[in-house]
Amino acid sequence: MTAVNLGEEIVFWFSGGLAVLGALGLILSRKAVHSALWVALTMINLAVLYVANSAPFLGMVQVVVYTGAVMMLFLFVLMVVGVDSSDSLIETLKGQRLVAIVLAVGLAILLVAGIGAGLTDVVPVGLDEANGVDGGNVQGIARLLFTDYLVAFEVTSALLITAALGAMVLAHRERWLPRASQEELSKARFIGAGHPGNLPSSGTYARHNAVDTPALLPDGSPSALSIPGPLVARGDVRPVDHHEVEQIESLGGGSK
Amino acid sequence: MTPWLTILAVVPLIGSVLVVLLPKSRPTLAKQLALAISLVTLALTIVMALQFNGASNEPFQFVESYPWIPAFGISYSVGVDGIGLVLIALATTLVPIVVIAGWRDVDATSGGSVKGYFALILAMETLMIGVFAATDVFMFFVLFEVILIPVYFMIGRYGGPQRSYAAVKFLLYSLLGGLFMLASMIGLYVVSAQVTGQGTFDYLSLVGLEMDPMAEKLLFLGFFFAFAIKAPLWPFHTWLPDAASASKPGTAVLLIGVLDKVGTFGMIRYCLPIFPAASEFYAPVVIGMALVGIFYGAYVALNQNDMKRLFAYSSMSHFGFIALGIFVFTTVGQSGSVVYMVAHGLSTAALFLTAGFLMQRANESSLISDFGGVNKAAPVLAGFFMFAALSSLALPGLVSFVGEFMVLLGTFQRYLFVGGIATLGIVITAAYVLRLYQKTMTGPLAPKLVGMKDLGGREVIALMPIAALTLVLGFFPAPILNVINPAVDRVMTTIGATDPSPTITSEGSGK
Amino acid sequence: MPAAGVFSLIWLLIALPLFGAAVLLLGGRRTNSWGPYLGVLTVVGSAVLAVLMLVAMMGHPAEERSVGQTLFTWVFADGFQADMAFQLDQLSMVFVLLITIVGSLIHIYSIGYMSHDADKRKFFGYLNLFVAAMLLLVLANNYLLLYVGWEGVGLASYLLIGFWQIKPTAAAAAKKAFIINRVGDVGLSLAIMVMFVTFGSVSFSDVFSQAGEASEGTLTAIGLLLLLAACGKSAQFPLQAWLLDAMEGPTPVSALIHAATMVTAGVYLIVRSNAVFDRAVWAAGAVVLIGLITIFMGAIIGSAKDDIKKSLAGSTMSQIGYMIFAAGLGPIGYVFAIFHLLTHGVFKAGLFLGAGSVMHGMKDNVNMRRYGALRGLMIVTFVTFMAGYLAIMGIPPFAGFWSKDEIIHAAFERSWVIGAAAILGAGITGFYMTRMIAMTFFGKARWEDDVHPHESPAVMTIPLVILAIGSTFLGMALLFWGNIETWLEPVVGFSSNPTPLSSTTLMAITLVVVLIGAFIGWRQYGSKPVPVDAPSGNWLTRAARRDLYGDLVNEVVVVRPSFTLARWLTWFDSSWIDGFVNGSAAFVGGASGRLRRTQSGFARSYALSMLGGAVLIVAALVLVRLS
Amino acid sequence: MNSIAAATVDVPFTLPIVDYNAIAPILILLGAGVVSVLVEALLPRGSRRFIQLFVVFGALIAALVWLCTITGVRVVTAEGAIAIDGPALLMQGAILVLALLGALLMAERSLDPSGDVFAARASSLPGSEDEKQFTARGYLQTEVWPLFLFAVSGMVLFVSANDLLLMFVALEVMSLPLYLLAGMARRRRLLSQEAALKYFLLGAFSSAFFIYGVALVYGYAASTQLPVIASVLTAKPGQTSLALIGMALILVGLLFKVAAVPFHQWTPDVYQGAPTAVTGFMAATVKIAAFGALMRVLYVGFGGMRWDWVPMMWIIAILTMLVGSIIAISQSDIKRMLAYSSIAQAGFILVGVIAASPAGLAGALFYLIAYGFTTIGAFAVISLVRDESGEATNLSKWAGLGRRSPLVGGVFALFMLGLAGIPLTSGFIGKFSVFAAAIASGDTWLVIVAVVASLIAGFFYVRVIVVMFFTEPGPQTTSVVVPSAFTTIALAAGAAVTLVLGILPQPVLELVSNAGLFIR
Amino acid sequence: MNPANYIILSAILFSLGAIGVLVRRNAIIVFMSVELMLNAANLAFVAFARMNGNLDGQVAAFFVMVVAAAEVVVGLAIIVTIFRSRRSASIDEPNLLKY
Repeated sequence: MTAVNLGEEIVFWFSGGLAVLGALGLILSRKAVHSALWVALTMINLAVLYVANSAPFLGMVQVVVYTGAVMMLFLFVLMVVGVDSSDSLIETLKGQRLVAIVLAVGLAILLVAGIGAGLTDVVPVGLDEANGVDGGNVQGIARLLFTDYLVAFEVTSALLITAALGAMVLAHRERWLPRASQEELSKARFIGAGHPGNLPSSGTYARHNAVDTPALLPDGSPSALSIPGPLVARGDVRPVDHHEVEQIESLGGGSK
Repeated sequence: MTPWLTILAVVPLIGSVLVVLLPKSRPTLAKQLALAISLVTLALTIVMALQFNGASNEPFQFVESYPWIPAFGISYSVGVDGIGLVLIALATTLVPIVVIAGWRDVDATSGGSVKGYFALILAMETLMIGVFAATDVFMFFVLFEVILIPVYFMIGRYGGPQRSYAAVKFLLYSLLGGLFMLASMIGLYVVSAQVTGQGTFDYLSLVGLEMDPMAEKLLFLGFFFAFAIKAPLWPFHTWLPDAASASKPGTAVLLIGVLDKVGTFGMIRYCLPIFPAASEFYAPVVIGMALVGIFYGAYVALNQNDMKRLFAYSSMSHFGFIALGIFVFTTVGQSGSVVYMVAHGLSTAALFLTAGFLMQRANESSLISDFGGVNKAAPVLAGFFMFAALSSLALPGLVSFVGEFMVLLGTFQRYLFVGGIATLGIVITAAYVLRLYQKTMTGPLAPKLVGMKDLGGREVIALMPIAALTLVLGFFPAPILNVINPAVDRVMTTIGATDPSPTITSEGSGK
Repeated sequence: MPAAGVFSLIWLLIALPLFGAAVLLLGGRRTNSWGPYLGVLTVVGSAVLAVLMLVAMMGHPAEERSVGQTLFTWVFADGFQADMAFQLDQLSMVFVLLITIVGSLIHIYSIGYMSHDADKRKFFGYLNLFVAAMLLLVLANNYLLLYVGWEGVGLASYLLIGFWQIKPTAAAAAKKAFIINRVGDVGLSLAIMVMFVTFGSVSFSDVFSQAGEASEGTLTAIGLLLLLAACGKSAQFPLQAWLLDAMEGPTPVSALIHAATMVTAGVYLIVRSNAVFDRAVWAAGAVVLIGLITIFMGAIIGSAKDDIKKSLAGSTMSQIGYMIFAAGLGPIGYVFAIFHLLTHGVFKAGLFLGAGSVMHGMKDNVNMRRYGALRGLMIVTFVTFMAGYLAIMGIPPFAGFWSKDEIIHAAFERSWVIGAAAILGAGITGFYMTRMIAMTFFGKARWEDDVHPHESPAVMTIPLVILAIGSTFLGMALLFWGNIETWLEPVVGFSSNPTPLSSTTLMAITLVVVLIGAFIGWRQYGSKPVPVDAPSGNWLTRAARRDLYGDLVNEVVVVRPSFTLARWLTWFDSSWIDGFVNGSAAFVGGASGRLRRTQSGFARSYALSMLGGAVLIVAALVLVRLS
Repeated sequence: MNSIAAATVDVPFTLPIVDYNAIAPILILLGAGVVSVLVEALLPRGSRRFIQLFVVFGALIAALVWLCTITGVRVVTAEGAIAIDGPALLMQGAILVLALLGALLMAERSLDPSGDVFAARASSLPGSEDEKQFTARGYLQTEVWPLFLFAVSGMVLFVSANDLLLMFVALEVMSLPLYLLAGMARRRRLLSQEAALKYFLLGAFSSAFFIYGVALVYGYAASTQLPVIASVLTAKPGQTSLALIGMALILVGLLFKVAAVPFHQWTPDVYQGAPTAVTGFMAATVKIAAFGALMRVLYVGFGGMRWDWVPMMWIIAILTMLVGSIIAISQSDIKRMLAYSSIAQAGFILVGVIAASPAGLAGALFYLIAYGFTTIGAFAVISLVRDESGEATNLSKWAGLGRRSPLVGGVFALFMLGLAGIPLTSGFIGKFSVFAAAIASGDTWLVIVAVVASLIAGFFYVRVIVVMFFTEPGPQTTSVVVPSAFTTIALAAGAAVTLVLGILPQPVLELVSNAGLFIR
Repeated sequence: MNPANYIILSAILFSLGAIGVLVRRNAIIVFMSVELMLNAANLAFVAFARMNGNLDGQVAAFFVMVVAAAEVVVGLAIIVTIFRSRRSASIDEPNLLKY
């Protein structure tokens, strides 16, 4: 499979188009989960393109590792951090979006121009020969992995260990007490001076749901419970705009 | 052969370390030790100077050389010619005087560490000796730069209210010059590598190096810039008034009296012999700067209400004379410049120390308007003040006159009008110096000063040697001239300059 | 001739008073009691030595009377050399005598005059310093060493004018004297430099022996520069302004320095440099002109001042004007310039000391309008003062007659115009001196209530008497017994030209003019009561009272512009030069403040700049390559 | 170099040739990392710290010792993936020694009353009860040690990677643990976590550029091995636009690591937020590793395109020097200031890199070594100055420090002077070496810009001295804590090297010049 | 069809990934965009491998995948940590370190 035939061309335009579509979806989706799904689309289509490029092994790996494992991990974490946390698409940094797009388009143009200049009239050598040497694509890759790329291959193990270790260190919540039973927990909640229910989230009068904005109690005063300890300790709490509270109150009919 | 110069430099260094190691609770011991060390150094200097052979044909004496960083052709090389010798002698003479004069400048209550101050003085002495003795350009540069650090601490830590600003300004200004010199010095090294195949920093190998005229001019500028800042020449002088007014008198003496001489020393030692053609090319510019500086400094001094700033501007004016003498390329002018360096060191010391004693008696105020009528209350102090003032205005019979007149003569010899104009400077000098004396020492006693004491024994002991040297060398400058003249002749030969001969020559003239 | 015998002690002439000065100034309070006597002794010692040398010198034939002594090489470099060396010749000799003898008398006088001053030790120290410097000035064998003495006397003058520096006026006067003298010194410096570049040497012998080979332009330049120097030191126009203020100093100082010796250094300089002036006609002409102008300026000022010392100071200016004038006349005048210098030194010292004696009795009041009728109370002073009075007016046979007459004679030898001017000057002298005598010793007493005039003690009057004797006989002694003309001729040369009028006629005319002046003075001040408060007077009087606006001119032309320039430069220094330095620091600081804002804390904006950087790098590489 | 020969299916598998002797230091570190992980997994909590320290120091020292035995080795091994040459050995040695010092700092536990520099449990919520409890119980996050070892092995591999792909892997091995370590500070944990996030995201972004660049270069040269790329470049001089763009993108990735403008902005935030010990370690070693890789890529791989990359690097060097120096002036946090300083220093080193001559390489190596020791020492001092809330990094709290603790103040002043390049400190010789190389290569104007930047940089170094020595101490609680032997040794070593390299640099200068060039 | 089209596609995806990094604020999406950029690189590797006729490119892509996987784990761990202490996954919110 040295030259590009019509079938491949169709595959290219179809899968390539979908891949770009997925990339655009990643950028444009309001919800993170949607973005993740769009990326998954891109990756599956890339897998197709790999196969089309004489890389069946990589195509499979792409599906299994990327779409299967990596993207699932992403989704998983997205669930943890809140599925519904939809991202506002209003840009807060001045000019960021415009400049970003201009620069990225510029980069694309430069790359395309450079590639165009560098790859005029290239006849692909094709991988038939290379794949054939060891009796197949997988064998070929395997041979390379254990010869030329032996060190890299071995060293990636360090990478994986690091990853595992990092996940453990940062995400694993160790206990310093034996796990409390549900009974104990409910008792503790009501007997102790703590807050029996959920901690207040940003309330009726909230204009902002950032972590440093206190929830407002019905009387308009801020709730100390609604702010994470470190922020309080650092004095990084956004003050309550009482003027605004009154304004909202008056909108709501002014009844107290 | 005894490694005189190394010994000379190491003794104060060891002293400095010892002083630092003394317990904090024994400030007096630190002072005594510092004094002893500095006196030993002075004694060693005298012993060494007596062995100096003025008639020798060697460019340098007491030469030592050991490889230091062979990778760059850098060696630890020291040696002195007459110019280096007298400047080293100046430094080692002034240090004990400064120690004595500064006996009470620092005490633990004023927030400074006593031993620190004296250790810094001794460290400075080492570096000053080194900088005048170095015959390796790299080594010279290193010392030239490192010496900033003790001065920086002496100003910044022990100075007056504006000390931080002044110290930083001093350091950065000097660093700027130093960095350009560094670039030039590297350039010189590269040139030497291209010319001789083996890069070197050895002074004698660099003298007479053939180089591209354009490169020579550029390299000259780097060196000159550093020296012009250090000296300081107009218009690179504005760090000096700030540094002077923020310094303790002792610091100011060492800074202006000795350290700034490195600038003019550098011009005559490095700029001229290494870059003769460029020196000649830029001489008109330098002479212009010097001339402007002479009058500019004097006029600004005329309008100062702060004694230390006045001295600083006056020094700038004097440095104008020194630079002038160097860049007119006459034997008389260059000899005069060297004499002037020594003289200026002495007169600066006298001025700053006397003013310092005066200020101690007036709550450290250095404002001229705070004084008046001191002569009545403290005649000895006023007498020394007068002497210092006269030394500053180059009264004939004092060594500053010898220097100044030779500079003017040498200038006049080469450039009639420049010499003529520069001579007018002596009037303005007299005007600001005497105005200062009149305002501070004469008239009715200022109310603040009622009950002030005259100079005590220690203070007189500090000032006496300066006065004596100023006077003795004024009438008998031969000890300096004897060693300077051969060195200056060598410089003149190196740069290929000849003195203009008198319009009338006959057997009866000349010597 | 090398120094031998007593001449090997030339250095001692200077060393003695110098030693005295050193002991007195360094010794501190310990010398309070005996110090003044040491001061007197050292000067007297020098005087004795000088007399011995004179005797020795007279024992030599005229051409061998110049003695040199070289101590050591002083300033030297390749091609330049100035020795610490002395030259005692006939010219120096007369100066040495004048300085040491008059100096001794004034020292002695000062013992009395300064007896109540707490700082008299210092006073004597300064006086000794002055004598040493003055001797160095006249004994130096080269211009550079002369310069040392030249500024040395300036320094002593500065110190002594400001001796009572607790008075701000005294301090200011001292400073003024020094600075104006410095202007003159510039002239001397430059003259020395021109000599060096021309002759390659600054010693008298080299310069004079080669003077003939130099171009006239060079010699004129040297001459004019020397004249500038002389103007400064001798208070000649236009550098005259300091002398009147210098009267702030104690009276013996005025007598010694500002009348008898130092102010005549200019005359010495010109006469000493006769080899130059003889060949520089224009320079000599300028000397004559300056002398003439000053004769009249001094005389006019002297006629209007009510301060007895300032009046005498004006007179001094005028008389030195005569000397300068004479020196400018060339070989016909040099000798008489020196002659007048000597007689003037003596009688003017006497007059000043007399004035001091009067002041001593009048509680230091110097206003002549508060004097009057003192002749009966201060008989010695009066008599000695009269001797000086007659001498300065040039009444025969007093000293001034001989010397001034010779100058007028010499002036006529040059031209009758300047001769007539000289005679007119003599007439004004008669006027102001008579005015002084009349106001001080005659008329009615106009003393203030608490003043009780009395004669001064013997230690003061004895010098007065000696000086009065000198005033009376010195002229005749020098002229007839001393043969001043032949004595000085080997050094300065001498010649005489025929005059349009006979010398007797000239003498008579001069006398008549002087007497007319004296008569006018008497009519004005002797025969009429003198008002205690000065009448406003005519414009000339008003101008003269303000020193003919000399200070005003200096103020407007020099001082104020200088200070304006100084202020402007200070402003320039702080706002422009330092402003540039601090401005560049501020600029970098400002740039820092703005640049750090780019570090917004937003990771995305960091990423943006990374992308920007990447695009730029790629673009640069690709575009450079593709273009 | 491609080992795939034209052969049949039956071609026997030939073992790759690996010079284990030459890469033993790398292997020792990797092995130690694995052991370290096992220690975490298997040993009881109480004994871990001691064992971990033993493993870490043992591994570092063993690697160093091994390194000393192979100083003469110049070999390309592992089928062309690894080049052990003079510069690589030198930088490996430097990284190891500095890592040793960094480990000393990280092991310090007598400064903070509650434990070492890392959070008791990085996973606990800042300010939570969990955190308090873990702290009170004296928990230590000993997992930092395997991470540390992996980071070091990544660096050591990075400087000798001769294959862009291996370089990429090594880059990640080096970076990932550092991202994690940056986020584990005991105090000011929010800042620390923020630093980790920024470092990670931007680091990942930059490595994307790097790998894309590798891809393009691969497209051009059909290989990722630097010597092959170089020979292909000479073989087909036209048609290089792919290589050009690829190189540019690779440079983006590497310049990010060396903190060159405009890829520098992570530096201040990360340096400030990360635990000071980690910052010191990172500042010293990553700089060496990144410059090592950068120089290898530029000299070995793209030496033939020198005239393409030199002008670009000129601009980057100038920007880096100026921007770093200028912004540092207005910093009030001392860690942040040192971060900007490290940017400026990167610019100075780039001056040496641009010289592209043996002298330039030697100069840059010297500068890196000098800078590494000085900067790690400086951060060690910062870790000593504390008030009740932890390290007092605000400059205003350092007022009068030099008067109260002259020794610590003096040592810090020495480091500042060293960084400012005052003679008789290592920084001066470093500057001298790179400037000399640059002028010899004709980059005079670059040196003049560098000189101006040095002056600007001088200002803020000097200002620290002003604050420490010339300012009256205010009424505050900042004090200098007396450290244990760990920090003391690191500090002393930093100070000693700063001085010795300033006064007697000859041995090290010989070392760097004898290291010779990168082998191809 | 020119095989260079694959590379052009990869360039476009790379640029889109870059845009994603720059314009999205959710840290996870930003990170996904980085992954997209890595994938673009992989596509380039694979396509180049075919053009050059050796398998090194495919191996490279393989390594990139491994690295990306490890990176994802570490990155997500960091993001989770941040989220836990700030209750936000926006990368604009951690903005204490600046200037």
